[in-house]
Amino acid sequence: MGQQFDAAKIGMWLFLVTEVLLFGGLFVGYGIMHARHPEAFLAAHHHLDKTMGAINTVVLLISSFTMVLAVWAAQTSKRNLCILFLLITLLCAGVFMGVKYNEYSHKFHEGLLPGKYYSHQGDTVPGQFMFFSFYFMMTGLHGIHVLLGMIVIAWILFRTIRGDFSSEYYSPVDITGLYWHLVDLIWIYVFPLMYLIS
Amino acid sequence: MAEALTTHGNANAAEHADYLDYPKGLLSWLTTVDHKRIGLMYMWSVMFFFFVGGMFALLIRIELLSPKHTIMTAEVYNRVFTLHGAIMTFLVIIPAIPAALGNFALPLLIGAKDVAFPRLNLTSLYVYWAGAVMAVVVLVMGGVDTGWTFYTPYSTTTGGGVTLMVMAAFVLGFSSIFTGVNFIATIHKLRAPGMGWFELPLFAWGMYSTALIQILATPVLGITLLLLVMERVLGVGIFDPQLGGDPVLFQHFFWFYSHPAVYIMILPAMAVISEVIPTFSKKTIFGYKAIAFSSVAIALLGFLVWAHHMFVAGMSLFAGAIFSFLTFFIAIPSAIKVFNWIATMWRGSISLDAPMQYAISFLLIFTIGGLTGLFLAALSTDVHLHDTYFVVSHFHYVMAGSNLIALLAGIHYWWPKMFGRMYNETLASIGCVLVFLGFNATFLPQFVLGSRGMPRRYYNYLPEFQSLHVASTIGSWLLAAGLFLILAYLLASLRKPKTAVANPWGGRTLEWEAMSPPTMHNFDGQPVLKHGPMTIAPTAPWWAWKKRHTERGRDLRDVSNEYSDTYH
Amino acid sequence: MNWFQNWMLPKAAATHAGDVDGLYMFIVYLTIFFFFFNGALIFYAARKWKRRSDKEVTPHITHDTRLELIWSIIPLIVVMLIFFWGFKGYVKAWVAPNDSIEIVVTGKKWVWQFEYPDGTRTLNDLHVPLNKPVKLVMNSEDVIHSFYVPGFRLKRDVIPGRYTEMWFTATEPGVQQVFCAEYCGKGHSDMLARIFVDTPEQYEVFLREGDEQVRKMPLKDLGKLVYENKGCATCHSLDGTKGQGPTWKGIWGNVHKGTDGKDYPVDANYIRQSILMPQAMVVQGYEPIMPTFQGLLREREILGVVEYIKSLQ
Amino acid sequence: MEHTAEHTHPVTGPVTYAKVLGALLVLTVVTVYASYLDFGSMNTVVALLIASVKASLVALFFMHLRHDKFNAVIFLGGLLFLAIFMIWTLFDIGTRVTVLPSNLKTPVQEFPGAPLNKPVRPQTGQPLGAPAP
Ligand code: HEA
Ligand code: HEA
Ligand code: HEC
Ligand code: CUA
Ligand SMILES: [Cu+2]
Repeated sequence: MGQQFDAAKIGMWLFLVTEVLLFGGLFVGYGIMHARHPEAFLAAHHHLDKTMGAINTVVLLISSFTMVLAVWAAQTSKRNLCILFLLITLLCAGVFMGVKYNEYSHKFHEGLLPGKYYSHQGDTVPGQFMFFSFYFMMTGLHGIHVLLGMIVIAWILFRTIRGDFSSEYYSPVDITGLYWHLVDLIWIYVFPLMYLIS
Repeated sequence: MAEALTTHGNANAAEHADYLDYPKGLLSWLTTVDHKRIGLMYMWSVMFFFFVGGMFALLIRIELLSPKHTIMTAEVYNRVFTLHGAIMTFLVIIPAIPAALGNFALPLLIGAKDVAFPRLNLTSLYVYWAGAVMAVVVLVMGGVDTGWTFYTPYSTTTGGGVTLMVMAAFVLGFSSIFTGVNFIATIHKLRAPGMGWFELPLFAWGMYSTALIQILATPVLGITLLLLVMERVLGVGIFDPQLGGDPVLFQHFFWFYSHPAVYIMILPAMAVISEVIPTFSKKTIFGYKAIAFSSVAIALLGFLVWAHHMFVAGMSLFAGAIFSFLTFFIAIPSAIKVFNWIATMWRGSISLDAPMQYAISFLLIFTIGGLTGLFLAALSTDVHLHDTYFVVSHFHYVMAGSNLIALLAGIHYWWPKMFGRMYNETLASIGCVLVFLGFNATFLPQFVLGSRGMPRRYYNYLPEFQSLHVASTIGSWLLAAGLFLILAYLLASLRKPKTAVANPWGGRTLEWEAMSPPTMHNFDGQPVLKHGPMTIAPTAPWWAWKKRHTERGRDLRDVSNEYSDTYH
Repeated sequence: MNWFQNWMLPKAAATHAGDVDGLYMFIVYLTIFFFFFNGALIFYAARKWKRRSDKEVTPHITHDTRLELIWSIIPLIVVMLIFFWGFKGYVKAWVAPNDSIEIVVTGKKWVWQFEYPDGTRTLNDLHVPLNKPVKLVMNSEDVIHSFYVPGFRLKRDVIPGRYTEMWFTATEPGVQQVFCAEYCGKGHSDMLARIFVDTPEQYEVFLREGDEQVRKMPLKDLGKLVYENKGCATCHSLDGTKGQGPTWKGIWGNVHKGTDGKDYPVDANYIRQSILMPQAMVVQGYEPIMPTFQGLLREREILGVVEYIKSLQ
Repeated sequence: MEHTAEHTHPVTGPVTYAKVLGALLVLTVVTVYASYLDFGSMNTVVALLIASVKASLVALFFMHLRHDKFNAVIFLGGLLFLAIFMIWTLFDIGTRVTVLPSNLKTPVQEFPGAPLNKPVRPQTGQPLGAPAP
């Protein structure tokens, strides 16, 4: 068992590395385009709502916290606590997606769409559309990861209720946790880069 | 299966039947998690696409028999070379050795029952098939005409199935990542007891280095291709100068993956050669650590040099100098390997069986292929040679010449282990010579063509280039003849009875301790390494093992008894 | 061994090409050397230590640090030599001398357009003087192309949205072939151009009277070319519509009223004056915005415009 | 579950996690607050520094990298290669010199084809309809 558990963990970390590089490529692209058109990016980011971003950051941080508690609960065979924490994690993820939905619909409404669909009126600085290209690509890819995370957590929740895990065997909870923390970790960078440019 | 039962006289069929026979049925193959079966399915898929890509290559060569229209129009030609390049890289050569031979041989070599994540392994195969199906759909829909490099802004403005093709490459990337994750975990966790890092077979070192690249570089290809799709679908602007983007940035993104990817292609080839040469020289590998470390060094250095593909792409002088400088360092570990292999042969007991013939072809061809890389790594000569047939010839020497010949070496080496049958060795020698001569006849003229100024991806060309093109085309037919011959005798051997012995070549790595073909669980019990394969004394018994093509694989216990008795 | 180099490479035709060829041939010989060296070792070993019996015992040799060092350090020295050699040549071909003639090159699917300092434009034919530095400033209108002159050992990508630069001093009179070396679609392999390396006299003639094509062209066609290439089309229409300037259709022989109130018959002299000194007489209803083309149009080209306008009835 | 792991590393408890969460929340407030201050060109650097501290907390505590040397090496390795990607790309992008033809009067426009921008003639960067130079 031990060997299997360790291997699974290594496997997960290797996968997380690929995720880091996947998002990293996007960050590199963002960084270079930002450096090329600083005024456009600065002007465009004012359309984002810092409060919303901050709320989502807090929500994700809390969900990370409850996730790690869920792992701890599984590790110490506290099944009911584990269920509770997983539920809160899911709830937070739901709130996150809700806020995102709200933000997106707001942007759509104003014509702040990516690329050639950008139709916002009254821009003073040219090129603001590119900021939104990155905004949607980065938050979109991140959002997909949140959704996938929710599905996996729901599955883990189901298995916990079924009673699959104990201090003898909790590897799936553990690696799901790792994945979820990475999703949080990426948001920790997306937040200042998107919402807090100055 | 019946045969297996009688041979062993054992009631438990599942335990002792070989993996080819049990369980039976197509479904059992499609749902298997056995690394050997997955490896074989990969191998057949790769061979199929090699055939498809090769047919495109022959079409290219026929078209180039004369300037202008020979058998196709410019539009068709552009699609043909794009599909040739894309199929050969993404569907053939990247999975060829790691996913096909690696899956089959790696767990056996390190004495494991399977890879670390068998189900992930099967997933990777299905992901590969999904990508392959997408590529085939593109092919049927009329193809793409961007070249395998998908340079923007051409690729974002041209019509056709570019988006789907790019998605296919994206999906194939995941298959490659899964294989990489699996191999690293396998090598870390599933080595036979007693097998330290420096007792790992060099094949495993090669696979490990390859997996590093697969994990670190492939995701960047993923995001690059995603950005390309976004550019096409949404017009996000990052690569589009009309929208304030930078088309050359795409090339950085692309080559950050695709340069390391060329080492995804060559490291496994080197891994195979590092197994074949000592076995057929009956001698311990020379400079084990040097070879092992140079594999890792090549993998890591490979990440620092990507922009040597962009010396004339409007890069800054500073960047050009740095990338050129760093590129040259890769020549050192490559040189170390080549000379260590040759030193391994020194004072050995060399038998020129088919795998060894391929290995020697590899050495000669890789020397040319690698050294011609130096023309391209040097700034001033690359300015002249970039995007000419010189580059085409360089990369065929390393991809087709080195990698595929190493693949053939590996297939011939492990064929008896895979299927329990021997191929016709006379035909194998003829095939090897044909491939070697045909290959050089095809691609040597292209060096001259390129140096004289013939650009690549040219449908039409100046009449003065024709004679060399004709020579190259004739060479390609010789090469094709060789490959068809090889395919024929390999397939023919499958109709013979399973008579290969466990260790036909006198190899000294663990896979030869398993039966030919191995059982589902590879070994009876867990093999334990008392002495690393590299530290065993030259008097070790298997130097004296006979090739016994007639005898069905013996019981493992007999083999290991003989092994330990004689040795101690 | 000169035949060998002449077979491998086209004739060097620019100042720095010799250096490139030197390095090129050096690596060629290096490759040939290592091919035969390695080949010889392999075949020697395979013959000398061919397996004679299955009982053969081989010596147990694992490594030799001295040898490892030798075959790391020698290649290291060789490749560093190659790096510096290549770098030197690259830098030399990087910065153009200040006195070079600047020519603006525009690549588009699938033609090359050259614009000379005097505003002359040519398509797919570039004239340069012998032994004078020439700088090409290049830009693309659509996708990436690449300007490749094998005889000069030069190549540089031509990129949309950005200018790239390259320079040379041609040392061989005659014609140099230009290829497009970056894949750009259907016409990629036909996107060719020629560089005519002219002697000073030939170049003089070219500057004064245009290239051979222009010199031989019927006047009317030349006028059309001027209309398309010199920017007349931005202001003057051919179909009677009013642009920023008056149309050219049917004006020949008319009488036009100037802002000074006088009448001007549209004849050869009038057209010549309108081109060279547009402000001297401004047609009523138009702004005096037409720039002068003094020094930008050759005599024969002005005659061409006259003929062309004459033909537009 | 691996026994050795349980004995060598004590299971980190909820109290520690709560402290870490507290720190993360405080840092979030700090970074939002900092975005209203002006550090000149250091703005982004400050924001990224704070983000990195937060990320390290998550990785070290929530992801247990504190006790997991091996996987920490894997993860840092990944970051190293991301850094290589970024820096090596900047070798080019950051050191390019802009080349312009000497007779070009108007500079090349930045977003010639972008939405809400007038289309321009690509070669000279001038808006279409204006007289040629
Ligand atoms: C298997 C794949 C593979 C391998 C292994 C290599 C290996 C190398 N490649 Fe190649 N390369 C490609 C595949 C590969 N390449 C492809 C596909 C392209 C083109 C892609 C495209 O544009 O479509 C390309 C293009 C390419 C370019 C860009 C050319 C251009 O477009 O202008 C360059 C430039 O530096 C280059 C350099 C090198 C170098 C220095 C090595 C080195 O690793 C070689 C090292 C090996 C040796 C040096 C030989 C062994 C040593 C000895 C025998 C000892 C003696 C040695 C010395 C004295 C030095 N390659
Ligand atoms: C693995 C990579 C690989 C391989 C093996 C090959 C193999 C061959 N290639 Fe290819 N080639 C590329 C990768 C490869 N190529 C790439 C990446 C490009 C660039 C594309 C671009 O510009 O975008 C290219 C471009 C390219 C060009 C340049 C086109 C141009 O620029 O206009 C040419 C021209 O001659 C060519 C020819 C050939 C030939 C004759 C072979 C021959 O070696 C093929 C021989 C094979 C067969 C005849 C098939 C027979 C096979 C079987 C019967 C199956 C049996 C199986 C077993 C025995 C295992 N290739
Ligand atoms: C910037 C816009 C512009 C360009 C470019 C331009 N013109 Fe004109 N042109 C005018 C205007 C405005 C007038 C009318 C006012 C005037 O006569 O100056 C005019 C008048 C003329 C006339 C007199 C026509 C008449 O009806 O009386 C001729 C002939 C002429 N241009 C020739 C040329 C030629 C040849 C070129 C190109 C080599 C050229 N123009 C380029 C703006 C332009
Ligand atoms: Cu223009 Cu190729
Ligand atoms: Cu490369």
